[in-house]
Amino acid sequence: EDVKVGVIFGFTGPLESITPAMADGAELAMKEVSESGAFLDGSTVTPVRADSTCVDATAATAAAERLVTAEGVKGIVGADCSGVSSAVLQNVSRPNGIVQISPSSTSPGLSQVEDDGLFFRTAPSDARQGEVMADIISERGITSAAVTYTNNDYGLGLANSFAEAFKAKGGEVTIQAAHDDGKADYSAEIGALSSAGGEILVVAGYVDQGGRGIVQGALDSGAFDTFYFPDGMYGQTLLDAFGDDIEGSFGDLPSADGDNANTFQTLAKDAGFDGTSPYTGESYDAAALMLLAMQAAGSSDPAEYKDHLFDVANAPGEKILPGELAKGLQLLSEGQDIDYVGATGVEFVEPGESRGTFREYDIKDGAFETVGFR
Amino acid sequence: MSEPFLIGEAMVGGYGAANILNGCTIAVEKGEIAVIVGPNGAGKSTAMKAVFGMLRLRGGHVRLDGQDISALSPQDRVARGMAFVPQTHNIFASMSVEENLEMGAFLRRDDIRPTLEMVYHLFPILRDKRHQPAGELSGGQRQQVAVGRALMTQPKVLMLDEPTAGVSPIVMDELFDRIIEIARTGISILMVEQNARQALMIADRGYVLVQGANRFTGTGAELMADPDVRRTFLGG
Amino acid sequence: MTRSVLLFAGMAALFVLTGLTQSWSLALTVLNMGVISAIMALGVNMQWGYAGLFNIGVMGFVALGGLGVVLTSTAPVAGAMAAGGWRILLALAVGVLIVLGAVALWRRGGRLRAPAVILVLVAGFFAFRALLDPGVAGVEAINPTVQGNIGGLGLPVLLAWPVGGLLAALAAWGIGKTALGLRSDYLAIATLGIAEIVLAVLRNEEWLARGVKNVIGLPRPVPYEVDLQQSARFTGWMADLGIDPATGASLAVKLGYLGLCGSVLALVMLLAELALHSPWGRMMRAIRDNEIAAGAMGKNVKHQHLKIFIIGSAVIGIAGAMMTTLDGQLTPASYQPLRYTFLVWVMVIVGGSGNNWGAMLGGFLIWWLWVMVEPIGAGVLSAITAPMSDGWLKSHLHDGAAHMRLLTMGVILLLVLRFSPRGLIPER
Amino acid sequence: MDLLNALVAFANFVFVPAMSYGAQLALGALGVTLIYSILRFSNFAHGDTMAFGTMCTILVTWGLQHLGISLGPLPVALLALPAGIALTGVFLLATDKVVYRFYRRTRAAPVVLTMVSLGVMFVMNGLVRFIIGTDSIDFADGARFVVSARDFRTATGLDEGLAIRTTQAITIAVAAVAMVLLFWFLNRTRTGKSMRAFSDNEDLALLSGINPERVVAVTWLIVAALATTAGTLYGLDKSFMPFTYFQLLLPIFAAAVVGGLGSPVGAVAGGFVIAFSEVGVTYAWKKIAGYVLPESMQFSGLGQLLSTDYKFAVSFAILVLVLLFRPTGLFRGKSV
Amino acid sequence: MLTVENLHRHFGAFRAVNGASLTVERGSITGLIGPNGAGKSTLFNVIAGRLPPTSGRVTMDGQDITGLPPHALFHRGLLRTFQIAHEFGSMTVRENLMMVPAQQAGESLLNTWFRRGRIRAEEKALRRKADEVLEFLTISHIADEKAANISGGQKKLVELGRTMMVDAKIVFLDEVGAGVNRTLLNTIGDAIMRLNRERGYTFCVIEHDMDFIGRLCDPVIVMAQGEVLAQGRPDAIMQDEAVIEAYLGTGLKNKVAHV
Ligand SMILES: Nc1ncnc2c1ncn2[C@@H]1O[C@H](COP(=O)(O)OP(=O)(O)OP(=O)(O)O)[C@@H](O)[C@H]1O
Ligand SMILES: Nc1ncnc2c1ncn2[C@@H]1O[C@H](COP(=O)(O)OP(=O)(O)OP(=O)(O)O)[C@@H](O)[C@H]1O
Ligand SMILES: [Mg+2]
Ligand SMILES: [Mg+2]
Repeated sequence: EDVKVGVIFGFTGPLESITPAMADGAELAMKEVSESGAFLDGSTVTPVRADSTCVDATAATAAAERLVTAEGVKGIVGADCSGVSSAVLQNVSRPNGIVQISPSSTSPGLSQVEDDGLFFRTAPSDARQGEVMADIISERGITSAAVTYTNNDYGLGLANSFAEAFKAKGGEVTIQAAHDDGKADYSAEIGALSSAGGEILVVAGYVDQGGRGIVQGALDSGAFDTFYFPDGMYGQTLLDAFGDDIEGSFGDLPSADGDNANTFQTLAKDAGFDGTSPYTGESYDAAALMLLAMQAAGSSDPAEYKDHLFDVANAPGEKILPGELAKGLQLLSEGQDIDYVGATGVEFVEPGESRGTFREYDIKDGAFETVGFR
Repeated sequence: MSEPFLIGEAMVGGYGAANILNGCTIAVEKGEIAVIVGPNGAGKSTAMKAVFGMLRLRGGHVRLDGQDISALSPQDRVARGMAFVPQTHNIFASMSVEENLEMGAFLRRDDIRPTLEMVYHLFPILRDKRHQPAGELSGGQRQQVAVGRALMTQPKVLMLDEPTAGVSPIVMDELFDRIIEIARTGISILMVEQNARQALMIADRGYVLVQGANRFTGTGAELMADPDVRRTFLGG
Repeated sequence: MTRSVLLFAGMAALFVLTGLTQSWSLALTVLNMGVISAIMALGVNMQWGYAGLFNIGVMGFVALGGLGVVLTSTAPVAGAMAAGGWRILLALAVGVLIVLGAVALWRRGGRLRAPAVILVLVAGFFAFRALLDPGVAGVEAINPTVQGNIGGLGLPVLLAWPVGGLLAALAAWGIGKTALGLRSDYLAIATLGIAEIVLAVLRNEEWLARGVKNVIGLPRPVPYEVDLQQSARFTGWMADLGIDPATGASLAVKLGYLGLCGSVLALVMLLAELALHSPWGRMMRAIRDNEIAAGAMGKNVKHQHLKIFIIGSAVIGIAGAMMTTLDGQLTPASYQPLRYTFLVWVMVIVGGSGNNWGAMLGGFLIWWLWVMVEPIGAGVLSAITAPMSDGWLKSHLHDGAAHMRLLTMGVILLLVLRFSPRGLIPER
Repeated sequence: MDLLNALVAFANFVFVPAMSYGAQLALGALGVTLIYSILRFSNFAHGDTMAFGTMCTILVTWGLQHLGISLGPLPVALLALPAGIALTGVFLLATDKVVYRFYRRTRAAPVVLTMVSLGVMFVMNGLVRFIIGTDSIDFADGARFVVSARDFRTATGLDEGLAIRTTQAITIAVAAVAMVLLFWFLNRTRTGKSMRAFSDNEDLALLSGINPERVVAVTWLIVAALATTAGTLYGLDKSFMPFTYFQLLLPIFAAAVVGGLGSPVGAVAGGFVIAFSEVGVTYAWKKIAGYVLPESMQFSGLGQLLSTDYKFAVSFAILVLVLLFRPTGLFRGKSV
Repeated sequence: MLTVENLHRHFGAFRAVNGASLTVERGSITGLIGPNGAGKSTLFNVIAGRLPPTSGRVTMDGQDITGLPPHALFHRGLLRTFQIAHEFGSMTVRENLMMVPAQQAGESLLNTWFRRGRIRAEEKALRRKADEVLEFLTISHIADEKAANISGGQKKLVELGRTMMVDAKIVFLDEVGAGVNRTLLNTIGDAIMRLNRERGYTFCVIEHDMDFIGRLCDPVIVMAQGEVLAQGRPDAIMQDEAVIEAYLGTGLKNKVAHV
């Protein structure tokens, strides 16, 4: 059998510069599974890409509809932006009973949506990350921070939950200024941020998008020199772009304990893409989990395997690290239990989203240096 | 009889499927003035456009100085020494009066100042308004700009489509005077006129065009003398 | 005439082909949105094709239509009015009064009017904010992950369609009153600007419709597929017809939408055609051709412009509400000028501006293309690369496959415009 | 001292950024305005033309950097610029031949040409991404700053720093020169006047012996130069990402329109209007108030009229206001 | 019937109309002549509401109509033609005429949806009327031609034809004659006289054709440099030294005689 899995990301549109790596991440897992030969009696997996455009819900719906009804995919990895994710879920996945795992839709609102148990996400909801950020920052003795966030549900959600948690710990958020991605100029935001002041600048944005413009402007004008970078800002590009200038800044990202992230990055490098680009690990995990669940159910029918996602993602069972999918498949076919850890340390909590383990890092000598896990 | 300097011979053509010109012939000798008259919509302007190459002919030829120029583009005809003032849209509305005149001399490489002076002398009002956008001028003033632009070309053949429409009598007199003078320097003038009686008075040759075909042809005086022509085409 | 019939037949064939080669579900999905696009195109055609008004703020009206759905059909948020809703309404009313006052002051003239107006506006702005901000804070504090807005009226969602049209019409009235004196591209950029302002409000005022946090799970005018699949009666029918119940449910829902949207399209089309082919249409064309002469011939150009601008915008607003209903959610981030303004314009121009049938055909065709260029483009690309030997170029091209979508769109658009520069079904 | 600090803060966060952003917009708007005035349509492909030009320049820059060439404090991309312009020029001329000329011949309405340019935009959009990808690309080298904030602080002993980037300085200078040149070219030179004549009345231009194909070709070449320069300078200052260039289109158009379409001076003025309104109106005055106001008058908030969320909306609102009082833009543009 | 008092219209520093005062008597055919750029068309434009005056007053039947918009003046019975033809290019010549009458039932949207019958009847009458006018102007054969595609002179005729579609009180004709065949112009002149005599139209006519003016108009007003230079009976005006110098010139005929 050849199992088709849909990969629906915004290959054109505002996120077009990070989605190719995400898709590569998801497809890496599929390739690994296909090549293992252990998947569903030697079945193979074929990815089918479709363009969510990130913003156009209607076009995304049509694209997903095509994947499901014309291409006959058994599951969907995606979509990327929360808006299109929920449109695809409501208009395509639910009506057709297809499992959908999003690697990057972090909007807290999605936790409450009706999904008939079909919708999962390997990215933690923003609510939790905000608390982690507040912890990290206040533990370093910082009491005032300016926040800028990308003006979408991810950025806003993160900024809000951080601000709330930070205030609860006695910190002061001097300003919360949104920035739009893909805009030509961020001087206005930088002016406002600098005027408001603060010991650090928290940049809840995307490294290839507005977030980068903001950091650039803040550095150039001398407004800030220490930054906090949550997951969307993590990536090799950040170091490449700013090098020494962001020495001493720090941040966090969802990641498993140990060296799993590094393992994944090596895998990615071998496959020819950048594993540090935002949400690539999550995408890998999303695809891997979907396929492992199929294996556990012994079927690629969504109605059957949707109930196995929790089993494969959570303890008890043998821990499965990135690159060990063959082992996982093998164990499952032997009827054993596994606990998929993957690139980001996925652990599902109700209603089907990653609880989130976060790695705290420093930027030191032009490299990311892990401080600890939370 | 030797062939006229410029001739549009047995021209057939139109804008859409239907023909507007049905085999009319128009010619002018060197240094002569030829005037075309006729009712509205007879095809006078169309004939002028055809001679100037702004309309594809379905039949007939245009010859200049013995050479067939039917295939040339309007631009190339300008280079051959033809100049044309269309009936409508005959100025560059957003450009100043002086720039309009300069554009008339676009292909010339010599000193254009004397010609410019000549035009200003002919139409004094234009000197006063030379830095004003031509689109802001009064109807008659625009007409003067249009004729001035054509004069700037220093053409061998000057084609004018109703140059005096909207022009006040005093300027019209001046204009006709000047046209006679120009013709005397050896330039051929081909014009359409509704102020037909004045125009025919100075014309060496007159054409009455009706429905795209020649109805009457003769010297200006002959046409003026023909009571039929006078009554039906010249307003009595 | 035969040409238009042929073109519409061709269009229908495209959809049937989609159904046969891809899936009927997809064909219907595309068709439904095609119907809505056609209505949008008709709205723009009224403004541009009839009256020559260059409105490129289409996106704003579409979004307002969507807002109408949220405000009409979502369930009321408990306690929102008490927590600050009334205060917000009061602030808005005060805001309107301040603006009206400033306008009145300006009209009265006098040498000091400019500073006076500025003073009133600045002072008014602070008063407005002082009133508004606490209200907003109160409302936004209510269960922010899923609510945090003032909520809707909980009315049937079909009612939201005219409401969406009404909101758009109101906005159009305001815009028309101020900006319709502008000509061509200046009007265009002004409407574009106003659309951006509408969007900015929609994205940033969370109390209104949750801003970028999106409103999802809007009520539907048709049953849910899941419910149909569980209904014994429905599965029975499907069994009789020999259709898989999941597919059947999905088709049934889409046909339901098609019925609703199709009726709206038919009604709009009927009214538009009746109006266009009557002295009213003649008057509009006269105004479009030459405003000055039309004025001198006794037509009140300003008034007619305002009227058609409002009507066209209302039609766009209705379509916007329909689209939001079809999507089942309001996501302000999705309102991008390229998609909701320029694409609709492409529909009108490609179809044939000034001609209702043309605009409608353009709506169907361009939307179909917009969705289908992705597989077409990918297909073209693999056809191109198939004979290539493996290597750098081939893999490079493959990586770019996603961009074939826009590239194909561009090429097809250019081809269509090349062979019918005045539109597929031009104005007669 | 405090007053100086306030001034420097204002310069650093409002004046200098707005000036350079304004100049960036102005350069783009000059291209838009030129096409509008000569070829009489709004060219939606301009943002992508800028992206295309920048891409060409980047490719050449990479080549030069590979060869180890450097320009000292100036970015190498400036050296690659002429080549980029040439490539873009060739591409635009080809586009004109294949696409636009047909519509010119058939006298299509401006709006049809605008839609055609949308088609061209899609194509260029795809091409650029095919060739160079979607990632953000940094190709600036040389000295980043003329004056950096830190140096300024140490040199003056003020609390506030003032940063002026090399690219900002270059952009402002280039925009000014380009405006003057273009104005001079259109209004004083024979070719320039013939271009205006052509745009005014094509038939009559023909009758004056003006070669329309030449006029069009020259227009596209100038547009190529303007777009490539604008795109490259912008890319040097920020970074090159195709999507952003598409997004630049709206503010660029806004600038060209408030200034008055068809007017080079207007394009530049429009660029500054948009830039200053974006940066200025949402500025938080708290810091400056902290320097100049006495303790008792300090305000608790940020001193911000509107949050930065509204910066785009504000700049458009100002644009609409300007148009209400000046219906064809600040410098009386034209309308087709 | 219509009086203009001390009217000014300036363009920047230039005074196109510079304190003109004049009266158009009810039932007259008043001629307005003057050199190019005298301000005649500008005066018309101010009267007809196209341009706001810089200062001054226009009254019609004793009511102040200064600065009223053109469509309002149309409804008061003031019609005008344009010196440079303003046709509705994408409409047929017949439609150009049919659109003119005001208060057409079919111009209300609701009527177009619910009262098709009434519209049809009205249209029929309008069509007949338009065809009559076209017949009169000798351009019936181009009734179905797009107005953009007709000859310059024909456009002028359409321009005139529009004023014949309704019962006007006062009609301002700005050089209807320019570009119109002289034989036809004579017919038009007759028509103007007939409308004037039989239907009581008042006319104010700008024209450079002195034959036409002489035959038709009484009185004749001469403008120069934005002011009224002279006023009187046509024959008197044509003898007036100032007018000859500013406007008429010594005449072509004398000169040609010398050639
Ligand atoms: N928009 C404008 N801006 C500047 N000057 C103008 C404008 N319109 C007209 N003028 C000037 O006003 C003067 C009067 O123009 P007007 O059109 O009224 O003349 P006229 O008497 O109708 O002449 P003609 O007999 O040539 O039609 C002219 O000198 C003209 O240049
Ligand atoms: N652009 C065009 N497209 C189609 N038909 C046209 C076009 N221009 C003119 N015609 C038609 O061609 C015929 C002749 O027009 P033309 O302009 O040659 O007349 P004319 O003799 O110059 O008349 P006038 O004295 O009124 O200027 C007219 O019946 C007119 O309707
Ligand atoms: Mg003619
Ligand atoms: Mg006049």
